Order: sequence, then structure tokens, then C-alpha cells
Amino acid sequence: MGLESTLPMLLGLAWVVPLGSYVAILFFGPRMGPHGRNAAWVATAAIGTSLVLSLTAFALWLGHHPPVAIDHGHGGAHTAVEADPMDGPGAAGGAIRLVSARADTAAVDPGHADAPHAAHADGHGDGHGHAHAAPPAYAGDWYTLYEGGRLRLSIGWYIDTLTVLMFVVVTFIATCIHVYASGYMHDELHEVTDHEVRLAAGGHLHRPGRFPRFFQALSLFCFSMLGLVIAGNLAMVFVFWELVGICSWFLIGFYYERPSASTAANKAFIVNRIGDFGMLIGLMALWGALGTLHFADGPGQAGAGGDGQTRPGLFSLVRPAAHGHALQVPDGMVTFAASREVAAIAGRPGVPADVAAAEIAARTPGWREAGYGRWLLFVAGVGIFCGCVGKSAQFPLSVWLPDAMEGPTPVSALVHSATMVAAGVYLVGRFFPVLSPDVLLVIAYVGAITLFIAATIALVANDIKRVLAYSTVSQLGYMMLALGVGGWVAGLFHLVTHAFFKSLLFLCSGSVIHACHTNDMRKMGGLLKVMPWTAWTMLVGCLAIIGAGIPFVIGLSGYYSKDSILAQALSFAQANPRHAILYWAVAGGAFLTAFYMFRLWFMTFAGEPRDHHVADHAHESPNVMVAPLVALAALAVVAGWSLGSFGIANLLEQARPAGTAEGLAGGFVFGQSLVVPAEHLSHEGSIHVTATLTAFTTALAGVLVAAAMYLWRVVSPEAVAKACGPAYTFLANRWYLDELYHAVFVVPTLGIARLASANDRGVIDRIIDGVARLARGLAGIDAWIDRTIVDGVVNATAAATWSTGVRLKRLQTGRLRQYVAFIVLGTVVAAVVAGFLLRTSLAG
Amino acid sequence: MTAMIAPVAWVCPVFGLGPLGHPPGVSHYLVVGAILFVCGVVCMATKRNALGVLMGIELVLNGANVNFVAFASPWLQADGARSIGLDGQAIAVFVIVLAAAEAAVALAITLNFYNNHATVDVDRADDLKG
Amino acid sequence: MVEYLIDRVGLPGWLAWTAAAALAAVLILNVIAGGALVFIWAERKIAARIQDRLGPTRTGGKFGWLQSLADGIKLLAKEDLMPDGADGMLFRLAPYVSFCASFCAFIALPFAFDFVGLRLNVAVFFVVAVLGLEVFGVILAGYASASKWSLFGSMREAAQVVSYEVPLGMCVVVPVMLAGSMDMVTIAEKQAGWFWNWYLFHDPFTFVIFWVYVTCAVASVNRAPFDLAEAESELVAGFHTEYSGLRWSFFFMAEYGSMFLVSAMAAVLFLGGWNGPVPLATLAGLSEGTGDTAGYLVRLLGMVNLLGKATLGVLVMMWIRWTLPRLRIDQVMTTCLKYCTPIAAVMFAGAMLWQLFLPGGLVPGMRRPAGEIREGWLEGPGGRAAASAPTGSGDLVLVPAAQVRP
Amino acid sequence: MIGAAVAVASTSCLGAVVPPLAVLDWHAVFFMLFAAAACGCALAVVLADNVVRMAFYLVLSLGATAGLFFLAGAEFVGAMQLMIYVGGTLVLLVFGVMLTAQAPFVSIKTSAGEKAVAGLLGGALLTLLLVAALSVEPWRRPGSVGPTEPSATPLGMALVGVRVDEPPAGSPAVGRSGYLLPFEIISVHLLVVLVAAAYLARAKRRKTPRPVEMVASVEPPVSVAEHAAIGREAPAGAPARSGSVLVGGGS
Repeated sequence: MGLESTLPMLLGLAWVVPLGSYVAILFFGPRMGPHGRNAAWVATAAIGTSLVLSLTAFALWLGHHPPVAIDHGHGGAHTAVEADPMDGPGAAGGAIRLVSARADTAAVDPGHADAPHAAHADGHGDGHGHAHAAPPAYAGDWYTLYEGGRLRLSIGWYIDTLTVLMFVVVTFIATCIHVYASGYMHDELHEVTDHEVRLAAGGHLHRPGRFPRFFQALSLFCFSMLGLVIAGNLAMVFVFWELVGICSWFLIGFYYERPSASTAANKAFIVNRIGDFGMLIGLMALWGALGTLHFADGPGQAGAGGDGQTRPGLFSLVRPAAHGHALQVPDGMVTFAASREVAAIAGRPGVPADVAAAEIAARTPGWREAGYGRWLLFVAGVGIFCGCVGKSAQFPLSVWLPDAMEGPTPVSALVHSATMVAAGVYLVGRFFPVLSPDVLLVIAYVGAITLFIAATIALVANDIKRVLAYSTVSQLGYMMLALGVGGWVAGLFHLVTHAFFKSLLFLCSGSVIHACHTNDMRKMGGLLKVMPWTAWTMLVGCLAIIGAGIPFVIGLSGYYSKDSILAQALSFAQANPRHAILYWAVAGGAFLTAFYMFRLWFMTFAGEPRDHHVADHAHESPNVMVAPLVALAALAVVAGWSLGSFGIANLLEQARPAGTAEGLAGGFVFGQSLVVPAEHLSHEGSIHVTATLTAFTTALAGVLVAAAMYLWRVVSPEAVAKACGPAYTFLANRWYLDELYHAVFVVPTLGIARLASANDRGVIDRIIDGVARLARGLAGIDAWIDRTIVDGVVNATAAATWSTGVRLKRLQTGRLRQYVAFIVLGTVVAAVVAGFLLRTSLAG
Repeated sequence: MTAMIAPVAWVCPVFGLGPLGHPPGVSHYLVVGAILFVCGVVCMATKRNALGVLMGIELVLNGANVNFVAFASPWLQADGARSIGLDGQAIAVFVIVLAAAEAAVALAITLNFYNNHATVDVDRADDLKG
Repeated sequence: MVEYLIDRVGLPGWLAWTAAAALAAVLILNVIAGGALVFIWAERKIAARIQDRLGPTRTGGKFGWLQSLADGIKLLAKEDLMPDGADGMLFRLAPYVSFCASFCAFIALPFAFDFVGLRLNVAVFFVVAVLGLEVFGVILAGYASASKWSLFGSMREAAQVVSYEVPLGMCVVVPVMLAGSMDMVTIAEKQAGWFWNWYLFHDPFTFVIFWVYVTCAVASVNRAPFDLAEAESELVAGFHTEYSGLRWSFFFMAEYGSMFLVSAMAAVLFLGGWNGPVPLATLAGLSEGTGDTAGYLVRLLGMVNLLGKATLGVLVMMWIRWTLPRLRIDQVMTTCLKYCTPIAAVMFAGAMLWQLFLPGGLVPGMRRPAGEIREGWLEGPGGRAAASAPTGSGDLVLVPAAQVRP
Repeated sequence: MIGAAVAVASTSCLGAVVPPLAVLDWHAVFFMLFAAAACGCALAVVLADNVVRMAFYLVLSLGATAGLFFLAGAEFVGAMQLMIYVGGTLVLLVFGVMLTAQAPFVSIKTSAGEKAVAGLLGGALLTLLLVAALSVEPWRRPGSVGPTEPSATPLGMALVGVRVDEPPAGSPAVGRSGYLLPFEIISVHLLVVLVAAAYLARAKRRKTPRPVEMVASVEPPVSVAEHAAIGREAPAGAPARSGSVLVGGGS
């Protein structure tokens, strides 16, 4: 049993087990022990099973595809090629070209030629035929929902190192959070009095606990997220994308009696829908032009009409192996855009179809040079990115994530820091080979803006979870920026490490909230003595997020990922001096991150208690909550480390999509000079050292400033706030983004709606009313006829019948004996009459 | 003495006089059946007690049965081939069985009526009168 | 007998008929009345012996032979009382209705071959039907006495007898089915020979159903433990509480007559009728069918056989009466509806299947072939000569219905 | 058969009329006997006022009819009549009488006028029937042969669908089929009737009102004015009707 059949089985099972848990809790939840207490065990057991299965798959994967160490000193050849960016095979048109003609893939191809690189589900994969940097990947379909024409909808898988890694990360964090939540949510085991809901009649809401429902939604969420990760085509991704969204809606609105919670849930859902609308446009562009949504190559059309050939997937269409995996506008998009020319060729009379098709095929490269289809590729990329913007809370659509903190803290930790919001980043990473430099630049700028805005807002937030929420948005900006500047590994590396320490931070904050029953940091302080485990693990999380470490020696996980982002940004800035601002945004962001994270830690744990009422109540959380903290803290420390050739970065390097090891050059929207440097260039000594030192310095500065203001009290925060009054107000009001959206979108929409309503009432209703009045008048005449003539006849008949009946009923006396007498009389009379009339013997 | 016997003798097969002065044939049985039948009818018409009415019904059925049995026997009439044979006896058996069934149901109804009206007077059972 | 009177004595026909009828009636009447006297004495003695005492010892000798006679004289001399509220006519008539029913049933009971008041071809049915009439007298008596106890007793009796007629009928049907005739003479003849020809030993189902018959018979004649209608401890004496003197004695005679009747029926239906366990007459080369003196003697022997069996049955009933406690009315009904009826139904079906699949019995040669039994339907009065012919030449074999009617 | 008549006669009343005729037709004698009993008792049923006496006469009438059946050669029907009618149905009837009687002797009188009208009608009907019965000459004369063969077995076979009797040649009965279907229908009918009768006559759970409720329900409804008067006299909440309380306490 080969890996190509084992992996889909293992991961598919890991994917479906939470669904089973969901169904079980849905139907039997309230019957699982008192108040559904055992639902937690069911859900935890399910996700634990998933974790075990994922780890098994992971071990199998490592056995078959051992990762290799990244050779930092390997870049010489590339540098030489990179020196002349204009010299590529596709350089003629200058639109999109390969920077290095053909990468020496030895460094990044872990398995060399003997590894079954592309053992696709149909078994046709032949690794020996691919000398290029195609990563080991397996794809296939479990079930084909529909197949007809060019459309093939299926439930399938696309498994590469990234998939396996994400499975492990998601299931591990989810398991920790399930365990944590089974302690955190125990209030829901009995009647709950929600002090945040004021009823109209006065008093607070009393409601039964919803313990099983929480785990039910959590299980469904895990199922959706894993489905999103394993999905083999964009349609399936979209389905699970939406499922993730609806789970988020369930979980944010878990306390749906609170107006704030239900509003936040709706807000999150609607904002996500806006992004999904862009994604739909991207999907339509891809499908309309290319006719497939599968990532990988798949079997040809089944049935008699099938040609038996493999159908190319998105990746091989955009980066065909024949083209050295270099990015080019696919044929489908070219002919789609050049539809007028195609129609001219195909429409000529007397030309057979195959001749026309051959001519079209021959002329396609020329059209591609002429620039047909580039916009289509841009629209597709930006469209897909729109969905990621919504899901990952990037700049224009970032407003929902902080509000989503209305959900229970485990939800915040799992959904809104570690997994769901990471889905956007994951999708950009998965879709990376298809993205053109222009799209990448858009992504980078969106990431930068997000990173900066969120970081500044986090500076002044006082709600502990909101600080973390803005921090999340900011870190997601980091990732997007990293991907946008070409740092595929960097961005996804940060995604993984961030998942660990951000969930750790959220769980710690949950522990604090659980202890203090408040979110307001101004009421905390001095909790270090009361809850040491929480405090120290949170400190680990803070250090990890700011990228603490001894430069060039060792560091926490964030140290490695953030450094690589910084390095790639610096590399990009060097290649594109016009976009140096991106590098400065990253550097400034690092400073801000360090400041607000330690502001948080100091305000919460250090110093003296500010509110004794809170401090007296505080206590360390139960073991069931502390254990996940410790586990996650350990991972937050070690996640970035590499043991020989084994490390997350190496694994990601192994998963790098074919052809993306080289850089890209030339945009048609943002200028020809746009260059996206290859990622391994950032391992260059000068860039690397500069980036590391910058990161260290900014982080240290941030920590020091925070300590000065909140630990040592050298500078009064109030004074600083007063000193820059307008700026503070601006930040405290979150850049007035919500108000802006309200003014720009909500108010005009309402206005249009009112106009439409007035039109409805004033014009359309009038017309309808008039028609109705006319009809009523006619009906009145008809009714008169009915009542007078028709009813008169009927009533007369009835009256006649009635009076006859009344007269006849006297015959029915109800006297049995009288009836008997009548019968006898009748018989005698009948016999006598018959005897006289017939004149025959009665016995005849 | 003779004056007393004369009307009896007129209908008596034993004395060989009158229309029935022969050995008993079908007609004799028919006469008995007719008397039973009429007695039953009169019983039904005069008894106010529901059970009396029931007994009248039984008498009526018996009168009919006598006729059936008489017509069934081939040796009670001159032309034996005109008898209805076993059919008559079978019908009589069925009538007896059905009469038992009818009596059971009628008694149940009577008991029900008694439970509801505390009487078995059929004249009081006129809830449905017009 | 009629032929004897006409031919030998030379009486005119009508007088011979009348004399024969009178003789038969007198004989049956004497069986009942004389039997009752003997049985009453026997019951007193048996009760006494079972209760470890002596019973009547003085009247008529050492064993009190004439005790019953003395009682009878006393009853004749007693005043017949009637309650004020009683319905006079019914009160007076009720004992005779009861007695008549019991007496009428004897008409069809064969005491020996040709020793039968009236050989009816529906004799079994007739006896069961007429025996059922006895209850009518009891009901009338209970009602006419204008006494609560009497009414209770008669209602109980009515319910009990009507209920027990169902299983009783089922039990009776089994020998009828085996013999293929309702004629009791035919049924008894079919069991001629050694005692294993008795229907009691015909197959396991008849053996079981015989005991069901015993139970139902005891219940249908209201003997203990089913004597709820009298139940002297709760209803004083039940339906005859208000009776005394000769009328009371008629009830008594009816009861003993009924006991004797059901016992005789058991003898005829299950215990071989007048055939003894050992066919003495046949072994001696004598036949009961001949009209000479030897034939009469053989019939007399048969009558002794039957009377002995019936008397044994009556004695067993007395034995039961003085041994078992009385049942409650619900227990009585339970016994009837939940035990006797289902058992009888199952045994009936079983006997039917046995007759269908094992007509020759388990031991070969001990049974007569089924074909001979089946044409019992052809043996009417007058068919006797053909059926008793030594060879099978006169036997008609019933052709299956399917072949008769295409 | 003649022997049967002799024996039956001996059970009933041997001392009947003995006419001074040399040869007596016993069939005719017993026919007269049973016919007189049946008709006389039927008349007695009509004339009796007491229900139980009516039942008694009815028994006699039906028993005599059974005798007529025997005379006509229908032994099985006669035995059926005795068993089912006399033994079953009538016991049932008497049950009904006793279960529904308010007093030991129930008689609901009928007015003389009604009786007269019924008698008139009955007479008319009787006349009609007698005219019909006597109008056919062949019916009045019996055949020469008496009953010779038993009818029970052919009847039983016919009931299960096999005809073994041989009707006289030319009889309309030749070639008739058996009665298996009617027999089965009757059986099912009987079962249905059994269930229905048990259901109809079942002991209903009558809500026996408690003593307190009984007293309360017997009381006449209180008019508004009276109620107001009570309200004025007695303080609200006090037991207005002491009777029910007493009975309630007593029980």
C-alpha cells in the first residue's frame, strides 16, 4: 500500500472524524451525561483521533520524503542570473518573465529524481519525467459530484508537505483548545445567568447551559478547516471556506442573547461575504477561461467522449512543465481575451473545425506576446485574494475580527488567531504559483497597511482580547506582506509559528479572563503572583511574537519567522527601491508589536493590583486549562528550530510550488520595473544580517519603551496620551474605520433603500391599489348577483326542502311498536291489493 | 259436547274433517307457522318492554323456520319432488344461528339503553323522533 | 319389543305401541327415582367414610339401607311452602321443568344394544341440548322464589352452565368425529372388543380430552367443586333455598339424574359403552344382535356393564365433592375459558390430525381400519343389518367429494 | 320415527285424548299435540304481562316447535333449536330480564286501545296467511312415504360443501351445491357479533360521583340575586352550603 493511497485515507479519516463528532453531538448532545457534559469528551476524542492520524501521516511523509537542509550559501548562480533580469526565455514581450532561466533545483528539490514527485491519484505520475522542481504532491478525487462538458465537480484531495503540516498544526492546536475549552466552558453546564444581557422587564437573562452546542460547533469548525486544507480544487475550497465562515458565525454568536455578540457575528459574516464576492469573481474568471478548478493534473474526461489524456490542473496551466514551470498567461486566458480574433478565425466559411483549431493554437503565442489575457490573470489573482482579505481580516475588511472577540475565548484562540484567519494566508500560499507580480504587489501593500493600522490601534486598546485581536490582524498583515514580496516560505513559516504562539496568548488571556471575570487590563495588574503558570507561559508567547532571541545563535519561534520576513522585505526593497516603504513598515511593525505586547504583559501581570476586587478573586486556572498552555508554550519556543534537516522551514521549502523558487519580474499594471526577487536571495549574508539586527533592535526598543511606561513608570502613559491628544483619540477610535464604513456604505445603502421604499409605496402601491379597487367594485356587482339571484334560488330550494322535511318528520314518531303496526298494515294492504288486482293465487 | 268439539274437529287432521282433515301435510305446518308468526308480530306491536319485543322477534323467526322445515321434507306433500330438500333445513339452521347472534346484540343494546335511560320501555326510546 | 308384543302377545298395533312406550317411560323413571334413592344413601355413606365417621347405620339394617326411603317418605309428608312474594306458577313449575329436562335426556341414552328409549341419529347432540335445559328450571326457581340468595344462585348457575357448554360440546365432538356418527349406539358399537378399543385409549389426545370432559361434566351438573349455585355456606342453599318437601326432592332427583346421565355419557363416549373391558360374550361365542334369549342375556350383561361404569362415575363425583374445596366464581370461569376451552380445542385438532395421519394407531392390528368407521354416516336406523354383516360386502365406501363433483 | 314419537309422547302427557278409532295416526296425534302446545304457548306469550312468564311460555313454545321439527324429519334442526334457542338464547333473555328489572315483577302496561288495534292487525295478517297456506291443494296432502333416512349427516356434509343427499328426481334441489360459503359467512358473522355484543354490553367506567359532589350537583343553581344575598350575609370564603360539608365529613 503506497503512500498515494495511504495518505488520502489517513488524512481523509482525520478530516471526517470531527464531522462524526458533530453529528453525534447534534443528535445526542443533550443526552451525553448530565447537561451534555460528555459532549466535550466526544469532541476532544474526535479531534484527538484526527491529531493522531495527522501525526501518523506526518511520520509517513517524513519517511518517504525526508526534507533537506536549506543551503544558505548556494545562491551564487542565481545571483549571476538575477543580475540581468531581462534575460529570460519569455523576455521578448516583457510582460512576465522568468528571472532565472532554469533554476538549479538541486537545493530545493529534496527527493531528486528518484522520489515519486507527482504520484497523482491516477497512478500515472512518473517522477522520472520531471527534472524540474515539482514538489512531491498527491492529488485525486474521492467522489465526483458532477461531470459534464468541461465542468468536473469533485470531492478530492491535494496533499503536499504544506497540507500535512497544516493538518498537524490545526489538529494539534485544536486538540489543545478542546481540552482547554472543556474547562473554560464549564459555566455552561448548568443554568447561566448572563449579566451582560438586560431584559426589557429588568433583571438578567436566565437560560439553560449550551455546553454541547459549543463543542458541536467546534467539531464542525475543525471539519471545515481540515476540509479547506485538504481540498483538491478551488470549488471545494470555496465550499469549506463558507463552512468555516458559518462556523465562525455560530461561535461568535454563541452568546447570541447579547446584542453585541449577535451583531458581531452578523458583521463578521457579512464582511466575509464581501470578500467572498471577490473570490467568486476570481473563481469565475479562472473557470470561464481555463475550464478547471483543480489544482493538480487529473484524469481526462471519462466516458466515450474522453480523450484519455490527463487534464491539466491550474498549476500546470499557469506554469507548464514544458515552459520550465515559469509563469505565463495560460492559453485559455489568451484565447478567452482574444475572443474577437478567435471568432474571426473560426467563423471563416469553408474552413474545417480542426484546421481552425490548429491555426488558433499556432497564433496563441503571438497573442500572448501582445498581452492578451494578462488582465484576466490579474483579475483572477486579485479576486481570489479578495476572499483572503475577508477571511484574514486584511485592511479594508479588517473590522470584523476585533468585534469577533465577543465569542468565548477558546473560539478566539482557535478560530480567530490560529486557524480560520490563517485560512486566507494559506489560500494565498496555496495559490501562490498562479499569482502575477502585480497581484503580489497588491498583496504586499494590503498587508503593509493592515499591519500598520492594526498595530497602532493595538497600542491604545485596553481590552486584553482586543489587543490580541489587533495583534493578530497585524501579524496576518505580516504574513500577507511576506507572501506579497515573494517570501513564500517566510509567510507560511510565520503562519505556523504564529498559530502556536497566538493561540497560546489567547488561551493565556482566556485564563486571565476566567480568573478576573473582566477583559479590562486597567483593572488587572500584579497577577504574576496569583497565577504564575499563566503569567510565565504568556511571557513566552510575548517573547515569541516579538521575535526574541540571541541574534545569530538561537531564538524563539517568532525569531526565525519574523527574521525571514524582514529579510525578504529587505531583499524586495533593494530590488525595488520605489517600494522601500514595505521594509520600513515591517521594521516599524516589529517595534510596535514589541511595545504593545509587553504593555499588555506588564499591565496584566506586573506591578501592584489596581483593582483589589478583581485581584482577590483571581486564582490560577484548573489543570485542564493550564496543560494546553504549557504544551503550546513549549511549541512556541521550539517551532522555529531546525534539527539538522528537519524543521518547519525545511518542510515548507520542500513544499514550495514548482517554479516559485525563481523570482518574477515585470508587471504590466505597476510598471515594468517591478521585480519579485527569489526567496533564497534573502539568505544572502548582507541582507540576512541587516534584517536580523533590525529586528532585534526594534523589538528591544519596543520592550524598553513599554517597560519605561508601564513597569518602571518613568514616563506616564496618560501624559503621553495627553501630549498627542488627537492622535490618541484617532487610534482609540480605531482610525474611525467603522464610522467610515457606516458613512460610506451603510448610510447610502439605507438611503437607496428608503428611496426604493418610497417608490414602492408612492407609485407601485398606488397602481396596485387602483387595480384592486377596480376589481373590488366589479366583485361588488358580482356579489350582488350572487346574493340576490343565485342565493335566492338556492335558499328557496332549501326552504322548500326544509318545510317538506318538517312536515314529513312527524311521521317518525320514534315508536317501535307503531312501526311494526305500519309494517303489518302495509303487508296486508299490499297483499290484498295484489290479490284483487292480479287475480291469481297468492301462492302462485 | 259435540258442539264444543265441532270447531276443533274442523281443523283437526285426527278427525278427518274440513280443509285440514287429512293427515298432516305442509299446510298444517304452515298454519302453525302462521300462528306463531302472527303471535310474534302482535307481541312486537303490543309489548312495551324491549325484551318482550325481542321475544316477539324470536317467535316470528320461529314461525318462518317452521315453514322452511315443512317445505324441506319431501313426504309432507303429495308431490315430494316439489320440496326444497336440504335447502330448507340449512336455512333453518342459519336462521337459528343468526337469531342467537341477533339476540346477543339486541340484548347488548337493551342493556346499554337501560344503563343510559334506566328503563327498557321501548316507547321511551324515541330520542331520534322527528 | 313392539314386534314382540304384536307377534307373540297378539295385541293390536296401537295398543302395542302404547304399552311399549309406557313400559319404557316407567323403566326410565324408575332408573332415575330408584337411582336417586341409592345414590343419596351412597353419598351419605361415602361422605361419612371420607370424614371418618359411620353415616346412617340404623334405618333398614346395619348399613342404613332404607335411610333414603325414610327420607323420601318424610319429604312426601312435608308441607310445600311458598314465599309470599313468589310468582306462584313459576315457583310450582320450576322443579318439574328441571326434572323433565333431566328425564328427557334419558330417552336417547342406550343402556345396551337396542335397550334404548329412542334411537336418535343425533343422540349425542340431543342429550347435550336437553341437559342444557335443566338450567332453565333452576333459573325459574331462583327468580320465582323472590329471594336474593335464590336469585344469586340461579344467576351463577346460568352463567356457569352456559359457559361450560362450550368446552363440553368440544369434548363430545371428538368421539363423534372418531365414530363418524352422533348415534350413541353406533359410537358404543365402534368400541366393541377389548378395552383398548375404547376411545379413551384411542390416542393421547382423546385420553387428555376425557379428563377435560370429566371436569366440564362435573361443572355442568353443578357438583362440587363447582357447586356455586347451591353454595350452602354463602347462599344458604342457592336456588332451592325456598323449596321444601316434594318440590325440593324433584330438584334433588334432577341433580342425581343429571349426574348419572353425564357419567353414562362418559361411559358411552369414552369407556366403551356397554362393552366390558374383556369381550366375554364374544369369547363365549355369543352375539348381542340376535333376538333369542341368549341375545337378551348378552344385552343384559351389557346393561350391567354400562350401569356399573355410570355408577362408578357418580361415585367418583361424590369422592371429588367431599375432597375438594369449592372454587370462587372467577376461578370457575377461569377454569372454563382459560383452561378447558383451549385444551379441548387443541386436543380436538390433535385428535383430528391423528385420525388423519395415524388412522391405524401406533400398534398395527389393534385398530379397525378407518374406512369402516367413516361410513357411519350411512348407518341409519335400519342400516343396522348391513353394517353388522360379518363381511364387508354391505359396507359402502364414501367416495371423496372431489371425485363426486368435478 | 314412530317409536320416537311414542317415547317423546310418554315424556309429556300420555293421558291425552284417546279417540275411539281403531287405527290411530300417531303422527297426526303428536302433530296436534305439539302444534297445540306451540300455538297455545305463543298466544300465552302475547297475553302474559310478566316478562319472566313470557320467557317461560316462549320456552315451551319453542320446545314444542322443536318437537314439530323432529316430526318433520329434521332431527338436527330440532336439536339445534333445543340447544341454541332454548338453552342459549332464552337463558340470555332471562339474563336480560334480570339485569334490567327495576322490581321483581316488571310489567309495563299497554293501553287497551293499542292492544285492540294490534289484535285487529294481527287478525288481518293471520287471515291472509291462512288463506295463503290453505290455497294450494298439493300442500294439504302428505306423501305416502314416511321419513326413512336421517337428515343430520347430509346436512352436515352439505354445510362443509359436499352434497351426499339424493333429492327425488325432478326436484329443484337436484344439482344444488353445498353451503360452505354461507357457513363461513355465518361463522365470521357470529364472531363479529360476539365481539360487538361484548363491547356494547361492557361494564362502563361510570364516574361515580363522590358524596360531596353528589350533594353539590343535586343542589339547585343559585340565582344571581340569591348569590348576592348570600354574599351579604356570609363573609366571603365561608362555606355557603353546609350540607355538602357535612356529608363530605361524614363519608
